[in-house]
Amino acid sequence: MSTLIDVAGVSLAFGSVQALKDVSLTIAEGEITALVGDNGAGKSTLVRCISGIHRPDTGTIAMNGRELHLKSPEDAREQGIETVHQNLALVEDLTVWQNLFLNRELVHRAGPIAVLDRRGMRKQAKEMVATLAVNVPAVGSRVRRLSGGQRQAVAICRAAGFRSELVIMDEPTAALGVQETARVEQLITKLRDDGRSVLLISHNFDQVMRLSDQVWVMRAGRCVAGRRTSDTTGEEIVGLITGALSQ
Amino acid sequence: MSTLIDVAGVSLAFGSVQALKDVSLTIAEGEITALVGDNGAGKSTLVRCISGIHRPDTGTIAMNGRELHLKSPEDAREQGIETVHQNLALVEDLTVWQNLFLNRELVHRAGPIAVLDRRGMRKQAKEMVATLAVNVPAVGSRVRRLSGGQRQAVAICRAAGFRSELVIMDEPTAALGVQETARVEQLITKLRDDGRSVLLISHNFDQVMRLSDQVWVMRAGRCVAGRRTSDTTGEEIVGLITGALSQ
Amino acid sequence: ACGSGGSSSSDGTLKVAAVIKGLDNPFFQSMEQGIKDQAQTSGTEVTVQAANSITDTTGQADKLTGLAGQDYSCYIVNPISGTNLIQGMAQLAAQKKTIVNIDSPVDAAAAKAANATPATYIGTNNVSAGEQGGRQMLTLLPGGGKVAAIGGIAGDVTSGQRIEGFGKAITGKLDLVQTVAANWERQEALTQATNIMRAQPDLKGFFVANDDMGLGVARAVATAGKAGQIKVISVDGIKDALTAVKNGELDATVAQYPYAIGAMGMEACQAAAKGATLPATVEAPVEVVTKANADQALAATPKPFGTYDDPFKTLSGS
Amino acid sequence: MTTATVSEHHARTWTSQLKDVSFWAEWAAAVGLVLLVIVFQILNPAFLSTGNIASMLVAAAILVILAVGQTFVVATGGIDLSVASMMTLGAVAFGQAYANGWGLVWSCLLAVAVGLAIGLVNGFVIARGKITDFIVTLGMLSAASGAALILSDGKPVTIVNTFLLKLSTGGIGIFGWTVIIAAVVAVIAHVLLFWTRFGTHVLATGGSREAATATGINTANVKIAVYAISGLLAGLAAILLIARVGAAEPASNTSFLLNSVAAVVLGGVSLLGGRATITGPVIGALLLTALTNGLTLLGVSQFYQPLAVGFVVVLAALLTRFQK
Amino acid sequence: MTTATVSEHHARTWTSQLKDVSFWAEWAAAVGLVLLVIVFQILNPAFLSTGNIASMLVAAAILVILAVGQTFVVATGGIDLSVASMMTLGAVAFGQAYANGWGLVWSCLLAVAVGLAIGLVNGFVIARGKITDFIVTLGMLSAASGAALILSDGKPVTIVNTFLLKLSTGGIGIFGWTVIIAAVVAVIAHVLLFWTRFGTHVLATGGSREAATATGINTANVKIAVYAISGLLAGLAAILLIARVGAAEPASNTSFLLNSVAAVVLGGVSLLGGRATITGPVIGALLLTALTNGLTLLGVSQFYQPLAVGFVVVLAALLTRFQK
Ligand SMILES: Nc1ncnc2c1ncn2[C@@H]1O[C@H](COP(=O)(O)OP(=O)(O)OP(=O)(O)O)[C@@H](O)[C@H]1O
Ligand SMILES: Nc1ncnc2c1ncn2[C@@H]1O[C@H](COP(=O)(O)OP(=O)(O)OP(=O)(O)O)[C@@H](O)[C@H]1O
Ligand SMILES: O[C@@H]1[C@H](O)[C@H](O)CO[C@H]1O
Ligand SMILES: [Mg+2]
Ligand SMILES: [Mg+2]
Repeated sequence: MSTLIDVAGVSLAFGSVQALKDVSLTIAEGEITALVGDNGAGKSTLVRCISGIHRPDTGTIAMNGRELHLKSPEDAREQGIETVHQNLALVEDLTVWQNLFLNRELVHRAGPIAVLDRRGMRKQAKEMVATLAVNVPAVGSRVRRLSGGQRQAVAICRAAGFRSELVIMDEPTAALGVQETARVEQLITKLRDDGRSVLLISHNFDQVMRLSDQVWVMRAGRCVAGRRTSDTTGEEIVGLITGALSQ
Repeated sequence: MSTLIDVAGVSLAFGSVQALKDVSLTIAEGEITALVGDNGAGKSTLVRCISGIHRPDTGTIAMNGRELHLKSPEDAREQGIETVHQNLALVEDLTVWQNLFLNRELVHRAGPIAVLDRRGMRKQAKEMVATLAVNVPAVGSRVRRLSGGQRQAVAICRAAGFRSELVIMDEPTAALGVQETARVEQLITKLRDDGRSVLLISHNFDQVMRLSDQVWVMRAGRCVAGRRTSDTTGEEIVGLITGALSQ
Repeated sequence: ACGSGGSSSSDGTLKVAAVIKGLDNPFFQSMEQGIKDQAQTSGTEVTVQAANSITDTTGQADKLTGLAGQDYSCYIVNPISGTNLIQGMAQLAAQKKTIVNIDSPVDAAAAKAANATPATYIGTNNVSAGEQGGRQMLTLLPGGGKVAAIGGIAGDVTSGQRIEGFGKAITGKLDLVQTVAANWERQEALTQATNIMRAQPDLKGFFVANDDMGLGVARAVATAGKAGQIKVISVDGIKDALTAVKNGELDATVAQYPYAIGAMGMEACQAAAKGATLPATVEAPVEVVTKANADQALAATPKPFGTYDDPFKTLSGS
Repeated sequence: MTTATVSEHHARTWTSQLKDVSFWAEWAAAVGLVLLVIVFQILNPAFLSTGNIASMLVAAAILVILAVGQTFVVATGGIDLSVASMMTLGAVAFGQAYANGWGLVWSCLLAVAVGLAIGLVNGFVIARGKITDFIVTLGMLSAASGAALILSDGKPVTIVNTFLLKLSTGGIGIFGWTVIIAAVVAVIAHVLLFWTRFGTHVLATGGSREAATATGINTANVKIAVYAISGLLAGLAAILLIARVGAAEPASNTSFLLNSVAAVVLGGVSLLGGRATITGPVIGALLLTALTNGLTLLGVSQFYQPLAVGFVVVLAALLTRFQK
Repeated sequence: MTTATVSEHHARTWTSQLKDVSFWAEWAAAVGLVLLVIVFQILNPAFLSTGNIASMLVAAAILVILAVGQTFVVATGGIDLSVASMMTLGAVAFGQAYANGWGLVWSCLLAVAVGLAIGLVNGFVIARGKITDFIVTLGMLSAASGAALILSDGKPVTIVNTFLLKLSTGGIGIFGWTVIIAAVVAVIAHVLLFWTRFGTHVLATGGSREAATATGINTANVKIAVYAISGLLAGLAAILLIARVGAAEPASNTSFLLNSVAAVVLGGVSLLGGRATITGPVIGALLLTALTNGLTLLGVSQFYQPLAVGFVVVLAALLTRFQK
């Protein structure tokens, strides 16, 4: 497997909080890579670096061997990186379909004029949501009115729904019910089967062990270990996370 | 065990969405009661009714046999009901200690004048947080700067930290790491041991089966079944949630 | 009271500070022009400051207090209200500086209480300006009828006095059916005049508290197709209004001469510096300009076209 | 059957819409306007005469245009306190150009260009300098009026031009040309807001700047664009103002500022951003204009007018109280 | 050792504070004021004469009091557009009472009571009627000025009272009595905001009304209370205004409105609510006052002053740009 993303020596501080300390890890093409660690270990911060929200203080992030200089999330999306953020990043006052197609809107084009294809977007949105959610929310209703899990489903649909090379999911199933979790896990496997890469952040070890090909462990801002999933056990991972074991 | 909370025939609609349909269930004193169900089943809505945020359209909620007429969350807190909401309900711009003591502030009193005991609150807050979180956030830092799990820990501390009869936790461990989850589970058990009652909403069946004494199942706004945990299995619960099995 | 502290600055030139009303009305530009032109004739150094708007009472007070600490020997003040500059004036009086009050009078009782009575007051009598407008309206509407008045900001004293004078002059002969406030704004006056013409289809005339608004009203009348049928008279005598009178868009304007007022204010300072005793009150000239004398007025503007009594000419010896 | 699908089904039926409170909230300004019209019409039958309707519409045209610009800004969670001063400066620039023989077309273009330029400056300072909208546009309010005073030397310029005269007096039926211009602006704005990607991005920026940024929307550019729109429309409004009063003046026009924001809020647009309509603010502007017109028509004393205006504004807002 | 504990440790050391951008943001208004003072002092040495300092402080006193009231409102995410009109109405009520022989004490109490009453009405309509703050206080701005006009019949009442005269001219050293009153108000407000439960609840309400409600805080009452405070302080400011201008007038005092909000925002208080200081707005008010004073002192032409004010306001805000 060739390396898709290569994070090398990334550090980032917020004021006096050093959230990332010299983090290096790789994401292989066509694999599911898991990232685990305690609360506050720096996982989401690393995700935000890869998806263009934060810029590292030092260190580099390369994709397919070429160094990325992500100045904004727009850059990351253009490179084919889609993200489901932990805080969801949905616009509460927009409808489900508007959120799904945000900055990816379908348009009818007539010369220089591009008019939104509202009907087309509604229709596609309905199909996308139906594959994931059990209690399907109306795609015309505002996100503000959805339950915790319904929102999560919308965010996942958005990230998976578009042709992208890497899909990052920051605790995608945290708010999901059994059935929905199963569907998302299916979706993640399907993404890999389609040849796309997935970076999965999860506190659920069963899930990590079941789905992932590679696991990276973070502790207090550092990436302290990496294992092939097939070569490790849940216990070892827990030991690495807590620091009871070391590299 | 005597009944602490008795929810009888509660219905609630948001515009044309019927979120709760004739829900009846009980919470016994000194027990851990679990509430499970798919995303959008109505669990959080029911919690918001019991904690005084929503008022049911019809039906009653009684505590110790006396009907409650909760007009606001303040009423609920006065009755001894503390809640960890799914959306956390922390004030991002306030510090950790301010959030912990919100509307429960410690004061130095001098006649009619009551001045905040900032130092006392800081000190106690530090102790409270240390019991739950692994990467302890500074109690003086604003909640805005905390990671997902750190926030969750703060919210749980707040609900558990004060003398209350019923602690409601809406998916308390969803964002938590392994160690933190273990600590919260300990805390929940300890609450029961102290004779307090807990209402636990969770999508984690292992957790539910391990901790709870009684399980209620919701589906599409209805409470479709109730079981003593000792008399049921994870498979039965899943069947009830999906509707494969019925009451 | 004072008027004796006419000390000059070290190098011998007289230094004068003036605080006048608003910025956004040409009326005050003429006033400033008068002050400056007169200062130039005798090499007087002058600073002119103005409030941000015609309602900025405290802002104007701040400007006077800002200037009060400096070494000017004479202060020309045109207060927005009767009392808003009292505090600064008290400061000046305590330093024995000369205060010359122009255009709008300082409230006499308040000035006395603060021990800061100005050396002289030069300005138009707004009630009488209104009366002159009223008399002119009577000659335009000999057959009687309904008229309406459009004022500045509701509650503004100058505007109130003009309308009061107008009302006095027409009582018993014309019917003043409505008074509205148009904030000294041309657009607002236009809108309100349009509304009034709807409410009073048989209206015969408008009296407007200043020219800027008067031009808006004249436009409303023209747009409604009632030019000539409804008479419009306003107050001030700014250049555009004089032109409008000449062209028949405006029927008359009661012209005051801010230029003369400003110039006389400066003369008063110069006279005081020479140790002269100033007269307590000097009434500034007011002339009714109609089509008949519009050319004359235009030719002379910003100076008055008629002759007027200027007691300071002799006092300052210029 | 899930609860949510039920909702979508319902949304289609007309009767259930009437029962939905949020339906009323969206149309609160319209309901308020209708009530106001009924009351005034009962008290004075001249209110709904075609003549009076025509003049109310003309009087509202400038406010409508400013309110539309303000709507875009407010939809992003901003506020443009400089609308009125941009209009003033645009008007003064027109006046100077016209007086210097630039001719009508170039003078008009200059007015619009000046508005646009100032709007761009506002947007640029806000978006790139990361300074609160309120402060930047408050500063610009002051700076633009200062510039207008300097440019005009504080004096009005009378503009005599037959084309502008026709613009302000002619029209089709009861609709004056300026009214038609305002209507066209409103329609274009509506299409822009609801039928283009840009419009969606405006609402997303206002709804959650963080979320919009995370989906790759360049929210800084969106901010700059909405202030540019507001400036451009203020420049257009300047031309209408000159046509209306026949002069270019450095007047402060403060009432236009407060009224433009009031029209937007009465129109049900949230000052927090993220939710907006164009019809709402347009109706809000009509409501405010009808209010002054009606009160004067009824001969309400000048001292009682502000009291009545305050009262009606709050009452009309009461109708929007069901809005989330 | 966890990252977070490191941060807390750092917060104690002075040098690291100086490196922290948010430290500078909190003190931006102060830095702006110091820079302004230095520039003016270089250009005109009379600027820092004790006489001029004293008169600047006196000129700032009313604005400081209004800005403190506005701060409480803004801290809850609201805005009080009626501060200036409440002050006007309070002043007019004072004038009428005094003219009718109520005597000084009762007239003062009336002014404060009127402000308090209107503030309560604002708060009540906003909190219970669930109407946007902006619209309610905009309506009140209009209604209160109307009431002031009606009550006074549009005429100012000259108040000649030696006590008030002393209040406005006397003092201790370079601190006039009104300055001392404003300082006392600011200190009390600071204690209220940071050392009482009420203050915490104000910030919580502004930070997240939902979260505050969930912890049982009665946010409606908090809203009512902050508007009451703003009204009460406007009533107090009315007395100072009368002392300053020597009369009770129905003037609109609009500049106080915009300046009070500007002082608050320059002071680093977020208009979104939830974060506030008292020192910030106080320094903001001083900055705005020093600005006009300095420009006048330098003899900057009246036409250039608004331009300069706009410029400096934006520049000062630039200093707060690091604030989150
Ligand atoms: N914007 C910020 N400002 C200051 N500190 C921050 C900021 N964002 C994150 N941090 C801090 O950085 C550290 C890492 O946070 P991060 O959100 O990356 O953790 P995480 O591994 O995703 O944890 P969780 O599992 O709880 O989501 C935490 O201590 C957090 O408080
Ligand atoms: N304020 C609201 N307005 C409209 N609909 C709402 C509102 N709150 C909840 N709903 C709807 O009510 C239903 C139940 O929502 P609720 O949040 O109670 O689900 P839940 O069981 O907690 O789900 P989850 O496990 O995803 O948190 C959902 O369909 C949701 O869309
Ligand atoms: O006398 C002046 C002018 O009439 C001006 O138009 C308004 O203010 C008054 O003081
Ligand atoms: Mg995280
Ligand atoms: Mg839920």
